[in-house]
Amino acid sequence: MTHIEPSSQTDPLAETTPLGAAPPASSPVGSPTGPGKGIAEAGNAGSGGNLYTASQWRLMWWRFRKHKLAMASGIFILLVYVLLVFAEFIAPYHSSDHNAAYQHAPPQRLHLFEETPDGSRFNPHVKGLEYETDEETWRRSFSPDEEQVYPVRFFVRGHEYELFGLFTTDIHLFGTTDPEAPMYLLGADRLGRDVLSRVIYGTRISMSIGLIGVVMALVLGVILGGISGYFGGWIDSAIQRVIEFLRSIPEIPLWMALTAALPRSWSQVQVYFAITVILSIVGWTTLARVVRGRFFSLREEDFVTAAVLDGASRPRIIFRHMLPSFTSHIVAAVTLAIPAMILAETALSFLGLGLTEPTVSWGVLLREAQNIPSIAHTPWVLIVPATAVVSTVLALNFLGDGLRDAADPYNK
Amino acid sequence: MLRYIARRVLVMLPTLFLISLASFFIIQLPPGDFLTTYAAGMGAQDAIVAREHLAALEERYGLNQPFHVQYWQWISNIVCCGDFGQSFEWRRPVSSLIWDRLTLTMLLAVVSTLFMWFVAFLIGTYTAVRQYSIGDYFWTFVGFVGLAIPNFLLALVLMYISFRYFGQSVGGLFSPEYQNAPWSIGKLWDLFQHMWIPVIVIATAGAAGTIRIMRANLLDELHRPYTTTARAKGMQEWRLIAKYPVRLALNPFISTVGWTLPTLISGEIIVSVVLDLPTTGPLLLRALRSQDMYLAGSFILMLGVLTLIGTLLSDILLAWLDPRIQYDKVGSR
Amino acid sequence: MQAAVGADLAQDSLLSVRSLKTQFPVDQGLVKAVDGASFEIRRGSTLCVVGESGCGKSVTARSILQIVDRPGRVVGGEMLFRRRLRNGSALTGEEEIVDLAKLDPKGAEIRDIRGRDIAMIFQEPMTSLSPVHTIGDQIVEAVHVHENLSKAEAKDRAVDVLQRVGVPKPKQRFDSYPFQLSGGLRQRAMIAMALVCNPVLLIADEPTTALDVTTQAQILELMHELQADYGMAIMFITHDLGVVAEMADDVVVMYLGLAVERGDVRSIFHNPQHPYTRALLRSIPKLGLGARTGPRTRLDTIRGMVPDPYNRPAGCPFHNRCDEFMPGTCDRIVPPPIQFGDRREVRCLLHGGAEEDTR
Amino acid sequence: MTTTTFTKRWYRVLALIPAAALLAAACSPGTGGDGDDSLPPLEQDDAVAEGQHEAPELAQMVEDGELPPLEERLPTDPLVVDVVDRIGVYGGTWRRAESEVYELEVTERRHIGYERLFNWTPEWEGGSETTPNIATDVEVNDEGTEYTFFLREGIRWSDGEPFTADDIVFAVEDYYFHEDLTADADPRLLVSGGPPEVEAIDDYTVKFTFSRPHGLFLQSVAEWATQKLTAMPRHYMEQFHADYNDDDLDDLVAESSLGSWVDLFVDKSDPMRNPDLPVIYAWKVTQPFGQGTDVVFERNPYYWKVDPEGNQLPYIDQHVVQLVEDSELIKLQAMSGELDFQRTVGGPADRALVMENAEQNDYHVVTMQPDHMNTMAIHLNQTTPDETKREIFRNKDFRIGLSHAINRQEIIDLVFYGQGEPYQMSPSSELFYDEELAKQYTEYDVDLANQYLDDAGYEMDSNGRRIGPDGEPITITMDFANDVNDDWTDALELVQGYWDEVGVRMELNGISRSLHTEIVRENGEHEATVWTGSGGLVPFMQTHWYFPSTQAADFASAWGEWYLNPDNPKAEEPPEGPRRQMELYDEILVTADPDQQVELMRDLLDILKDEFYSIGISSPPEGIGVVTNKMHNVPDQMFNSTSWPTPGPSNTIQYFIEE
Repeated sequence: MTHIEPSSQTDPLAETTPLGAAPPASSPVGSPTGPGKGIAEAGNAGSGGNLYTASQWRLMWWRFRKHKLAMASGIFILLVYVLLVFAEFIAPYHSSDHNAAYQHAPPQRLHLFEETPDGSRFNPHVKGLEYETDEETWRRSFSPDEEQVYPVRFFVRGHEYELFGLFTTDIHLFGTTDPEAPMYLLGADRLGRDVLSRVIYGTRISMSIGLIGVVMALVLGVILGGISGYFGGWIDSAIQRVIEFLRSIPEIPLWMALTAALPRSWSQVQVYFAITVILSIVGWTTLARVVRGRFFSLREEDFVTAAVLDGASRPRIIFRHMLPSFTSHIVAAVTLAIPAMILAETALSFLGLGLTEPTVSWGVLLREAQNIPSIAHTPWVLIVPATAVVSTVLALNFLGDGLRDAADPYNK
Repeated sequence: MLRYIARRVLVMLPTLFLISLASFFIIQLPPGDFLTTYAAGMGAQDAIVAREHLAALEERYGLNQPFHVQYWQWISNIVCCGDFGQSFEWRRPVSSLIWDRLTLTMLLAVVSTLFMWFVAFLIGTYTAVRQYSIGDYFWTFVGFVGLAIPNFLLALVLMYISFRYFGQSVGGLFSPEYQNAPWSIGKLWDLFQHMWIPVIVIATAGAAGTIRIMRANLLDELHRPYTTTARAKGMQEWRLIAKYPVRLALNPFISTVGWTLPTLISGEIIVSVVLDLPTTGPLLLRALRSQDMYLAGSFILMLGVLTLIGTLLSDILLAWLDPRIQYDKVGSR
Repeated sequence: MQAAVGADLAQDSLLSVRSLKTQFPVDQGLVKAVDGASFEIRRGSTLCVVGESGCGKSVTARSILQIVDRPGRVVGGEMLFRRRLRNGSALTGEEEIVDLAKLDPKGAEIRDIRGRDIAMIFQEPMTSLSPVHTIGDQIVEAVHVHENLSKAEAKDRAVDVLQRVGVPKPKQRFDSYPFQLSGGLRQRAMIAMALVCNPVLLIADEPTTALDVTTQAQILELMHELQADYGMAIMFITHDLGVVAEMADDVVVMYLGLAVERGDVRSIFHNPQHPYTRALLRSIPKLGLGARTGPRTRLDTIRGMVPDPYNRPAGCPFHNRCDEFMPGTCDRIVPPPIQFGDRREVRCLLHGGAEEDTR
Repeated sequence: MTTTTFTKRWYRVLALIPAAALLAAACSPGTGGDGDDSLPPLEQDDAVAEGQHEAPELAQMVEDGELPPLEERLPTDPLVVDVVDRIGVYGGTWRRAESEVYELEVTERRHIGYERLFNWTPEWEGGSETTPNIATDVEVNDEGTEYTFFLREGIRWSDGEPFTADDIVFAVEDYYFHEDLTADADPRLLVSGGPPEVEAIDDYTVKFTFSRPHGLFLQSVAEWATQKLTAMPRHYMEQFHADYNDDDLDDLVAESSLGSWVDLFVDKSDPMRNPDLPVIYAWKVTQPFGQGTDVVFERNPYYWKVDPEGNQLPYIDQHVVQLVEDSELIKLQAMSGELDFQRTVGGPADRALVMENAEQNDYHVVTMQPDHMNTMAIHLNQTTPDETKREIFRNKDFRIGLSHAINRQEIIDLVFYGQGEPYQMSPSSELFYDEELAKQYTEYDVDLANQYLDDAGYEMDSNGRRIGPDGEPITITMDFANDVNDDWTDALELVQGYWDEVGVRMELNGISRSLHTEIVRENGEHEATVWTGSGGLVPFMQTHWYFPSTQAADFASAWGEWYLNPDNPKAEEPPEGPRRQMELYDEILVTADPDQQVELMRDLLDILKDEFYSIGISSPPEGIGVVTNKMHNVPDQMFNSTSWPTPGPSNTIQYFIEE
């Protein structure tokens, strides 16, 4: 591996070519006690500029910024989390608002201009919907009712909700001015519920299940992986056996058994947390391996040796000295683990395990839609949540990839 | 070498024991047992199973015995006589049920893996060599899309498309006329006609990960001095990349090849259910659902053993392919 | 692209590098790894390129073969090379002059030159050889790339070369993996690989740096012998002035991508003109170039260190470390090359050029 | 009830065989095919002479001497089966698919082997009409304690051995009531005051004697659970029976790697798994269940029924059932025209798609009339373990209030595609239909609901929640099986909303079918659950929704247990109303007179009206099945039922395939 070694002073024998791919990342610049190169040379360089004094995070940010796809993905993910937090406000309807008149209503077009006798004027609106039911097949077919015009506006009044459990309001980001009017911009499902609103509410479960699950996996993974990597020896092999054991059990049976074993008196919320725990039981092993690997390589580094020689205690070495030096890797690994969890949740739902209706998650929405009539007749109930899942998982993957590249361009 | 293998096998034994215990335990974890499922199946058609009948079956299947007795019965039969017991639901020996379906599972797994690797290696190599180019972004994107679409969704949609637009007979691996026919060229051709959907679905899910690893590995290797050496010899660029960096970038794959099979078998479950493939996956799922204890337990045990053996094989293979690695070091990897 | 150029090359000159510029456009800016280096290699002679780490020596060497790692590339200058013409694989005895700088780095023409007319050996024989291929395989490959030989013939040739570079039991070694060989043997294998196609120029990028002193001496000795045998020119890159003294006919001193001084080895050592050359010479133990005088003294070091490539000092790149820094001049004006005497050239404002351009 | 099947036409055919003619003459003309005399005799004579009355490959086998001629294989008076549309042709494969193992398992009962002493008629009038099948006639004594069946002579097992009264005696004595086998056999329907005495009076006469009258015995022999009564070939099964084989049974058991002779016996008597088992069914298994994904049945050359022209049935050569992994696949296969007759394809949601693809893929749709009486009945378990809940649920006003709170029309519109009408748990058969029972408390009226709930004594607090007797807001946990019926989740979600309006919270707990069985059916631990309500057409046989007759009476599991066995620790003595119902039903069981049975049943239903155990939603919409256009003689409409094992009684043997 060729890269610029700015500390040419330390080893005149090692000439390297200035490939210039990136500034140093492998040296733990940010580590406050790293007695080696980073700090010393930052002082020496004089004209060296901020490149050498920048913190690890800053360097990471710089490198991350140039990864355009990852940047865009990051923004997208942020937006999704905004949806999660303000779901009630952003969604025009509640996820369980149903309306018999609009069962399986197709997506309505949002018209920006209204044609009036005086010419067209700006008036965002949706048209009303009419339907006919086929006597024999019982299928409804909808057509827009050109006569009925329902203006669509920002900050309209709709159903009441409590935001963060703090205050009650009925203002919604957008909607029809007439609360009774239909507005199904992405169509309605079999109970006449707004698919858009359901997907927005679905972010609640789907996006947080990944996050919480990963956090739990992370805690387990970092502690056990750290112990394993730092101490090595029999502790390491014991933990490795546990990992080997857990990974030898196929995931699906494990999930099935664990979810089926959940006490049925548990509420959906409890089940939800239990499922995150279950997902993380499998998830932590991967993280533990990453952490362990990093520990193995870090153990040999000078600054750790220095800390040991300083007489620092072992936990202190692990958590103060070693961990911070690869937090960035962990961040990247975590970002890549979230989409796996989201997909796992949908898979669990597919198998009819885990969350079920009336809880609204993307997995539940997909499960509802994964039947032939949905694909053939009402594709929007499938396409909308599928797009949500796919784009989010994609974005998280790109984000994770970008973070990983930024964290350490030379390590997988 | 032999000593090394022997030692590895020895280390595997306690893990194996744990797996067997866990696989048996897992099936018993959910409330009820196979008879509940049986009663539920009858109940779903409004036929009410008599209490006495259930009691008799419980006695007969030994379901009223404590856990350790049941476990011992099961494991001792496996260890002593290779007898995995009877499936309650199918009322056939577990081993014959599993063997019946293993051939197609293996075939599917192997074809999917090869296809996945082929695609992933091509894309991985391309994206590494052309790092940060438009092509890199495009192919990476394509790879990730495969990862991001839930398997069951892709399978279902592909199946509907093939029904709607190709008029192909849906599901399964054979057309009805070949379903129970003996093997022939026609049957083989029929099989391959049916196999593309599952192969694509299974392969796309794994390809992204493989592409990513391949790309990262290759990026590492591309800048290694021996690449420059080869270039200085005047080799053509693509030949050089194929011979040196790609060859070395494959090593980490080989070390994980052993994981592939069990992963595919358990990853194939969902796809096979949707596409109705006569493979082991759906059998396992059914067994788990109906708490068909011996079938499910033996299955999980088998997958666990496969994983362990796979890891071992990987290590041996890696040692064989990469002369730098000494056998002693592999174990502590 | 017309690679062959007019005979603008001295008769004894094999390769003439003129104002070579190689740059790396990276995110943090443009790295000018080689910024106007000029030197010449004469047939059958040895040119040593010296300088501290990060001076662009290796990049210069790689630029000649157009194998600079991405994103770097040769952006300017000429590299006139006298190429032997062939009819098939047989030499015709005629020569033509090509400008290597103008060749497409991925083209067939430069590939044809690589390994056949100009070969290269590297610093780390361990990492520069593929760990998973036998050395035989790697040597034979060079033959196959350039010559149409059967497998057996190629193998014979390889074993022969291995023998000539002093690898004991070459037939068995042929099937060895690099990790099974000692460092010295590895470097010999590497040299064998370079020589297997009888190049006219061998570029050796610090071939002995990673070796212990005895092996180092053996390898240098071997290269001497081989140079005599094969009649090839050698471009020898090193930071070890001791090695220079032993190997060189001519010397180029590089600093920050610039050839600050060049000339024959004798005049460089005895009459260094550039402050940097002088500083370099001061910083080594006087091996054989003068008796150790008096009590043990500390070695001189050069003040400061090589600036990072993103922040090249304006004017003379060495001015901020130079003992003879002339404020207002050296930090403004890039010193032009100043010729004095046969093949002698220096770039220092002490020797003139300050008045020429103030820009 | 004493009907005999015979046709004059067949009489003429068999007149060629003197021995047969004698026996045939002994029987009186019955309910066979119509238009008996319309067929020119000459044609038939020719047909017989040329061996045209059997499948070509059987004729070939006869010619090759591998099989006795048709006359020797058929009974003296083969049962003549009416065809639905026209006389068929031989050949073809009937393909079907099932996604559940239990559905596949009952292929025997439903599709290939609905062969009882008496079968349900295709029309199933009154949910109780039967027709002679294996038996040609029955004599019942006045008390209803003695049943003498006269068996059709000359019926043969598929290995050519004759089927005799002895086989039935074997089935009863050595299977249903054998101490080791009885638990497997499930003889509930054969019991009345203990096991019956069974006696083979001669080869073709068998007599059942009960110590107490068995009022429903003739219906019982046509019912689901008595399949094995006519499916135990004594000559074959004896070798696996401990009472008959002392020699090598142990070896056989050891060889099979099964645990005991009981296991072996059960395994060997399974017509889905044992290809060697002789059967009297139209098809017998050739690729047993568990080998590969398909189960394959092929025609039984000894089958003993003929069409009105005297052609041996069945028409169809082969019956193939595929076990698929996902029910979606059945829909797709049906829509591709790959399933020749699939009795149910999807639910109401799939109807449009299935119908729209019919023309293009060359199939048509047949309708299935559900025999259950409700789309979804809500059962509040009056014997739930929680004392407070028990008190609330036993409050009839509370149940009425909740019933009025439900907007049934909206549920019907949204979930059931506007099909059906508000309906309580009430028999749908004409005989027992009671408008008041069916419609009481179905009106959607929130005020009325609130009034009833107020009357029940559970006032609303300031948050709009009704407070139970323990001072806590009332919350009902609904344990429902979410893998039985897709509609329930949706409907329950709506109900949840309606009940919220009147201050009663319902927690939805969707669980798997087996977990549901464990919690609800086996332990009665649930607070509330839902089910469809079988027995709408057969109130006599499926009673647990009318009164707590088994543990499956989800509205009061412990009372059901009590009726089955008062000593069961889970059992609880019910209050007067249900107890009276139990007495009435006990009386029905010992009543031989059908009219009196009906009267008693009506009394029982009157009490049901008063007790109002369960809250029904709506009458069920029809289902659809798919038939390819090359499959013929499938009725356009049939019942979808378990008692009437769809499509068995519609005579699957006369279906035929013609491209």
